Amino acid sequence: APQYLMMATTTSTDNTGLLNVLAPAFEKATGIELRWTAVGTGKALELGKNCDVDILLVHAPNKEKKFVEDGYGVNRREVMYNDFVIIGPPSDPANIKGLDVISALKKIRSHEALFVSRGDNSGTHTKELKLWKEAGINGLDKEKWYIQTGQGMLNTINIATERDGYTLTDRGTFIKYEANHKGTPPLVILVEGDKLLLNQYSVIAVNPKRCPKVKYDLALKFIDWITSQEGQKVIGDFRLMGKQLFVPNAAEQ
Amino acid sequence: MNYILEGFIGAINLLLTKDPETYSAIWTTLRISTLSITFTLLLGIPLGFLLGHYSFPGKRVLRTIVDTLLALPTVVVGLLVYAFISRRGPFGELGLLFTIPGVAIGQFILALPIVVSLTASAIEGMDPKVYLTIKTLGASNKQAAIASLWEGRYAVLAAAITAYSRVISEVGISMMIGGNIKWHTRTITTAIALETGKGEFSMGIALGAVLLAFAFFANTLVSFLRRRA
Amino acid sequence: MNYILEGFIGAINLLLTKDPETYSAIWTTLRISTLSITFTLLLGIPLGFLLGHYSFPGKRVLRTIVDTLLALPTVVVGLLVYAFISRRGPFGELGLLFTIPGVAIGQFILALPIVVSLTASAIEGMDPKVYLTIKTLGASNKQAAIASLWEGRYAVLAAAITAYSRVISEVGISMMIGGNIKWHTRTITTAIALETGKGEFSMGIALGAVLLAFAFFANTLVSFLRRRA
Amino acid sequence: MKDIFRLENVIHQYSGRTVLDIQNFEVKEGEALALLGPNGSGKSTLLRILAFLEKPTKGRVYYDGKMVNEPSFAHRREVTLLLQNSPLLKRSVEENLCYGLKVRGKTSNMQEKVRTALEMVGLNPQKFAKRKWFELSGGEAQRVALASRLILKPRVLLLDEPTSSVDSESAKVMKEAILKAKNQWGSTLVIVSHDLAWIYQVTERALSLFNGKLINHVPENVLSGNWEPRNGSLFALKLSDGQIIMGAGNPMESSTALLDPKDVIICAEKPEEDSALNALEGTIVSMNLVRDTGQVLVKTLVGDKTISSLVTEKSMKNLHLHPGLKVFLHFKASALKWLQ
Amino acid sequence: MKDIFRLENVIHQYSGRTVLDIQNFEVKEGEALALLGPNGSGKSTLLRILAFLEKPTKGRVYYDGKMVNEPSFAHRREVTLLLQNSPLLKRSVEENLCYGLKVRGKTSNMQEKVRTALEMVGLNPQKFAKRKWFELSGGEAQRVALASRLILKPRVLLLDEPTSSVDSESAKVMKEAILKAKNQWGSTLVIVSHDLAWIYQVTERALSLFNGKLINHVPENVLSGNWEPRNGSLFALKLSDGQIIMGAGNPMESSTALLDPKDVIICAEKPEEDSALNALEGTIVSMNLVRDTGQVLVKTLVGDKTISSLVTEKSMKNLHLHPGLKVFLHFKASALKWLQ
Ligand SMILES: Nc1ncnc2c1ncn2[C@@H]1O[C@H](COP(=O)(O)OP(=O)(O)OP(=O)(O)O)[C@@H](O)[C@H]1O
Ligand SMILES: Nc1ncnc2c1ncn2[C@@H]1O[C@H](COP(=O)(O)OP(=O)(O)OP(=O)(O)O)[C@@H](O)[C@H]1O
Ligand SMILES: [Mg+2]
Ligand SMILES: [Mg+2]
Repeated sequence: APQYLMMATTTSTDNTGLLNVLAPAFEKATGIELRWTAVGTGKALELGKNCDVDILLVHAPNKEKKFVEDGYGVNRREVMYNDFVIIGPPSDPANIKGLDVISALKKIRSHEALFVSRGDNSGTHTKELKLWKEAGINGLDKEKWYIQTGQGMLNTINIATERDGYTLTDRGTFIKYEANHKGTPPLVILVEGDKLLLNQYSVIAVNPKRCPKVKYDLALKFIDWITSQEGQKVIGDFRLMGKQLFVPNAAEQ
Repeated sequence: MNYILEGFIGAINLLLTKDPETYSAIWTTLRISTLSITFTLLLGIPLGFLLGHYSFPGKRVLRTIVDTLLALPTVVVGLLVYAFISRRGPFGELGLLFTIPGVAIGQFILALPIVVSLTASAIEGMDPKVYLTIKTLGASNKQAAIASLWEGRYAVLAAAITAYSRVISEVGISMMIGGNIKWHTRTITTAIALETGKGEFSMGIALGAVLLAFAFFANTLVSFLRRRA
Repeated sequence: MNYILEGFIGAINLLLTKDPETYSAIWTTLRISTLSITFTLLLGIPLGFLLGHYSFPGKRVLRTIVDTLLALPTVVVGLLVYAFISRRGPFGELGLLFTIPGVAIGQFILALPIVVSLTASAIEGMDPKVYLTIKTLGASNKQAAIASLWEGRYAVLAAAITAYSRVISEVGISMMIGGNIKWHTRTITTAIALETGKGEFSMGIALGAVLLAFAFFANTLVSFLRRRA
Repeated sequence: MKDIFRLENVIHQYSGRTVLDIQNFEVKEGEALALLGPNGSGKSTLLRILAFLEKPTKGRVYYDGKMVNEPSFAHRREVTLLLQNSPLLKRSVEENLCYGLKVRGKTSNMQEKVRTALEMVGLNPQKFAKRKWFELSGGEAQRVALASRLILKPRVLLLDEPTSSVDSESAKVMKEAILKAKNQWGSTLVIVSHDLAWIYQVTERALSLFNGKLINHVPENVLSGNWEPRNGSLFALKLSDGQIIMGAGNPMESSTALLDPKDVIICAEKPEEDSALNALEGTIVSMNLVRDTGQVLVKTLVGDKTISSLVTEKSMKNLHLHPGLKVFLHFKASALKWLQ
Repeated sequence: MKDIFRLENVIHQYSGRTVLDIQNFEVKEGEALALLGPNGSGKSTLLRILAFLEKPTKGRVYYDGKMVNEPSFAHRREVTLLLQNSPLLKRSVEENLCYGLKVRGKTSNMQEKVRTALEMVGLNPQKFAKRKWFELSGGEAQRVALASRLILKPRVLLLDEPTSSVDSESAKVMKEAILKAKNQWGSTLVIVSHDLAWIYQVTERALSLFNGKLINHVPENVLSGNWEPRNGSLFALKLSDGQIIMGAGNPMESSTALLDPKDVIICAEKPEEDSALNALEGTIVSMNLVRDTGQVLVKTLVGDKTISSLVTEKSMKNLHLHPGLKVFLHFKASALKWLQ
C-alpha cells in the first residue's frame, strides 16, 4: 500500500482549500499520500503530544515554541504567513477605519462597540488577547459589548455579521467569507497592514523519540518539500477569488 | 487515559467550587431543554397518538417520513432554523438568533420526530381491546386518547426520556443558533465542544460528567414518579 | 432562505452527477453505521430483554443509569474512546484512531443505551401472560426471550430505528475518532460540519438532504419488512 | 314499548368475509334479550355495532328512533358494553370503577358508588377497592369489569359473556345485579352467553345467530354433520350408535339443521315405522324447569348427540320421566329447519 | 399408579397475602382430576405452580418422584398449561400451533399435525390455519389455544377454564379431544372449570379449593351469609323466604358452610319438629344424571338458594320426582362442614 502521512492542522488551512491543493502536489512529488484532520490549534497540539499524528501545521508561535521546548516536537520550520485584519460593519460606529491596531482597539473599548471574540484559545484568539493586553485593556470577560463565541473563525464572523460587530480575523478566512457573499460582504476590512497583525504558520514533526511509531521519515520529507522552492511556489500560487491568501516565507529563515 | 481520571476529579471540583462558568452553562442547558421538551411533548404526544391510532391513506408513508426525520443531523436543523431566523431570513425581525428560545425551536424540531415516532409505536403495540374498553366506558375521543396514552404510560415515558436526553446532549443546534456565547447561550455541550477544540480534553470530560450528573438527577426523579404511577 | 432551495437543488445535483466526494462519504457512513448498529443490536437487544424482564436488586438503579447514558454527548463519547485508543492509550497498539472500526466503537457506545433502554421498556410494557404462554409451550429461557422479543417486535424495531438514526446523524464521534479525513473517514455528517464551518451553508443543506434520502431509503425497506411480519 | 335499537339490512365484513348479515333486528326499550349462537357466529360483532364501536360495512342502525350515521360519545354514554374477556385499565380497582363516572363529570359520591357497585357483583369493597388491576383472579377481574359498567346505570347494557369465568355463586349474584339494572333503572339488556341455564334466568327473549344470520330460535338441537341424500327429498344423518335422523328439504352447502325442542315428543314406546317420522331411542340425562312457564326442558342422549325437548309438567308426570330413563323421541322429518 | 405430582406444605403468597396453603396434594399419573372452587380460591395459582411457572413461597413440589427445586425447561416440555383467557402469540393460527413443536425441535410432519389438532377442537383447518391471531372470535381463539397444547401430546395437560367462551357443541368436541389425550396418549389431566356439568364428564375425581385450602368435596351447596348464633352450639342462616338453615359447630370468621349433596335427603312430607334437623321446603328446578353412577343430582330452589342432593334412581322413581315438584329437603345440622 502507498505510504501516507498523518497531519493535524488548523481549520483555516482546510477551510480555505489550501490543503486540497497542497496534498496532491506533495503526493505527485513524493508518492506519499497526505491525510489531515482539521481541528483547533490546541487540539492539534494535543494530538501531537499523544503521538496520534506525524506532523502539525499550525499558527500559534508561542505555543509551538513551548511544544518543541517540552520535547513533543522537532524540526519546527516556519512555512508561510498571512495577516490578521479587523473587520466590522461599513458604518464603522467606533470610527476605527485606517487606524493602527492598538488605537482601534482602544476606540472600540471607549465606544463600547460590539466586539466578537473567538474565545477558543485558537491562534487567532491568542493573538487577539495579546493585542488587548498591549492596548492596556483587561477584564473583558463579562463586558456586555464583548462577546465570546467559542467557535471557529467563519462562524465567529457570521455572528459578528448578525450582530453588526467588529472582529479580528485572518485574511484567508476573510477572503473565503467574501467569496461566500459573492464579493459583497456585509462586513469589511477596517484595520490592516499593521506589523503586529502578522500570522505565522509553521510545520512541526512529532518527536520520534517520544513517539516511536510516528512516521518521522515521511514527516521530514514533507517538511523538506514544503519548504523547498517547489512547495513554496504552490503556496504562493494559491488563489481564492483571484487573491493570494498566504505568503510563503520558509526561505527567510 | 489520564484525561478520564482528571476529568472526573475536575467534574467534582467544578461542582463543589461552584464554578460560575459551569453553573451558567448548567442553568442555560436547563432553560433551553425545559422549553424545548415542553413544547415537544405537548405537540408530539398527541401527534404520535394520531399517527399510531388512526388508519388513513398515506399513513405508512407518513410514518416512514417521521422515522426518516429521526436521522436529521443537528447541524442541518441548525442551518434550517438559521435560514429562517437570521437577520436576512423571514423571521429575522423576531431577534431569535443567539437566544435561548431560538435554540429551543431548533431542539423542538430535533426532538419532535422522536416523540411522535415512539409514541406512535407505543400506541400501535397496544392491545386494540384497551381502546375499545375505554370507549365502552363512555370516553369522548379526546378522553379516550388520554386514557390510552396513560395505559401505555411506560412507553410514552420512554419516548419522553429519549427525546429529553437527545435534547440535552445535542451540540449542533446550540452551537449554530445559540452561538455558544459565553454567559448567554453557552450550554454544557457547547462548552464541551469548545474545551475539546482547545485540546482541554480532561475539561471536556469533566463537563461531560457534569451533564451526566444532571441527567442522572432528572432520571432519578422520573424513576420515582414512575414507581408511583 | 435561498440556501435551503439551493441546498435541495445541490443535493439532487450531487446524487445525479455521482459526485465522488459525496459518494465516498455515503459509502463511509454506510460502512460505519452498519458495523456499529450490528454490534449494538446483537448486544443491546438481549441486554434490554434481561433488564426489562428480570427483577433483581438494584434493577431500578441500573435502569436509571442506562437512561442517564442516553444523554451521553457524542463529543464525550469521542473523548472517552479517544483516551483508550490514542497511541498513548491502553489500546493504542491496535491503531484504531482515524479508522472506521474506531468510529464504530464510539457509535456502539452511543447507541447501546438507546437499544437497551427502549427494548427494556418494550418488554416491561408487555402483558406478563404472553411470556407465561410462551413458557407453557415448552420454550427454554432463551427461546422464550426470543419469542417475547418477537411478540414486541414493533417496539423493538422502533428501538433499532431510533438507534440507527442516532448513529447516522451523529457527528461528534465521527469527527473526534474518525478525524474527518477526506476519502477515508469523512462521513456525510462530518462533511456537513466541514461545509458549514466553511460557510458553505447550501452545501451543508445539500449533504443533509442526501443523508435524509439515505435514511428514507433505509426506512422504506424496514417498512416493507414490517408489513410482512 | 318503543324500539331502542333497530337494524336494517346490516352487513358487516372483515377483509371481504361477511360475518354478519341481518335484515331486521329490533330491541325494545327495557327488555332483556339473549343473543345465542355458536362460536364465530357474529355475536360479539353485533354487540360492537350496537355499542357504536364499529360501523357496519353496510346498512342502517337506528338508536332511539333516529338513524345513527356518525356515532358520537353522547351515544356511547347511554350504551355501555362489557367486552368478551374485557381487560381492566391499568389502575386500581377503584379507579377502574370511577373512570366511566369521571369521563361523564359525575364525580360526586364516588366512594359510595364504588362500594355499592362492588357489592352488587359480590366483591368485598374493603378487600378489593385498593387492589391493582393485576392483583385479581380471572373471575374477580371479570366481576370488576361488570361493576364498572353497572356503576354507570346505563340506559343500555350490552354484556358479552359476563359469566365466562365466574363461579356459580357469583353468577347468581351477578344475575341479581343485572336484573336490578333492568327492573330498578329500566336498563335495556342484550346479553351473549354460552351458559344457557344462566341466561334463561335473566332474559325474556332469545335470538340466535348462525353464520352471521339471525334466527328466531333457541340454538338447542343443532344437527350438523354429513347429511346424505335418500329417496325423495329426504336426507339422513347417521348417529354414532347407528340410529338415523331423517330430514326433509334441502340442506344445501351448510348442512346444518335446527330442531325446535317444542317439536320433539317424548314417548315410552317406539311408534310404527314411517320413513318421514323420526323415532330415536335415547336416555334422559337432564331435566330443567324453564322459568315462569312450568314447562321442563328434557335432554336426551341419543348416540353422541343430546336432543332437547320441551314437555309440560302434565305429560312429564304421566310418563314418569326421570333422568336415566330410556325413552323414544318422535319428530317429523319436516320439523328440521335448514340453515342457509 | 404412581404420583406424578406431590405437593407438601406448599404455601404461596402475593405481597404477603397467603393465597394458597396446601398440606398434601397428589396427582396420579394418567388420572383426570377436576379442580373446583369459587373465584379467587387459588386454582389458577396452583396450576401455575404445577406448570413450573411459579415457585411456591414455601414448601416442596415433587414431580415424577423427584423434588423439583429449579424447574428447567425439560420439566416444562412434559407439562403444558392452558392459561385462563390464554392469549395467542401474534402469529398465524398455524404458527401458534407449530411454536411448541418448533421449540422441541420436532419439525417433521407439522402440516399434518396442525390439521389434526385443529380438527380435534372442531375448527376447519382450511378455514382457520392461515388466519392471523386477531381474526378469530373469542371461542375460536380459545380453541386454537387448546389445540396448540394438544398438538404437543403432553405428559401432563393442565387446563384453566378451557371452555369458558366455547359454545356447547364445541365444548363437546373439546371433551372428546381431551379424553383422547388421556386415553390414547396417557396424559395426566388437571382441569379447572366452573362448568360443572362439563367437567364431570371429563374427570374422575374432583377436589375443591376454598380460600387457598384444599377440600375433598365438590363445591355444591356452599352456604355463606350471616350465620347467627342460637341456643347450644347451633347457628342459623335465614333464607329469603323466611326459612332457616341450622348448622352445628363453630362458623368462626369465614361463616361459610358446605353441605355434601349425599347428606341431603328428599322427602315428600315435612318431618316432625327437631331443631337439629333441617327440613326445607322447595321446588325442584333440575335433575341431572351423573355419569357412570346411575345417580341423579337434583337441584331444589329454596328461597333464593339452590341446594343439590344426590339421589338414587330408585328413590327418584318411588317419589316420582320431577322438575316443578314441591319437596322437603332433610339434613342434619351437623352435616354442615365449616370452612376455616
Ligand atoms: N378482526 C377480525 N378480522 C377478521 N375476522 C374477524 C375479526 N373478528 C372476528 N372475526 C371473524 O368474524 C366472525 C364473527 O366473530 P365474532 O367475534 O362476532 O363471533 P362470536 O359470535 O362473538 O363468537 P364467540 O362465541 O366465539 O365469541 C368469526 O368468524 C371470526 O373469525
Ligand atoms: N399477581 C397477583 N398479585 C396479588 N394477588 C393476586 C395475584 N394473582 C392472584 N392474586 C390473588 O390470589 C388469589 C388467588 O387467585 P387465583 O387466580 O389463583 O384464583 P382462581 O381460583 O384461579 O380464581 P378464578 O376462578 O377467579 O380464576 C385471589 O385472591 C387473587 O386476588
Ligand atoms: Mg364473541
Ligand atoms: Mg383462575
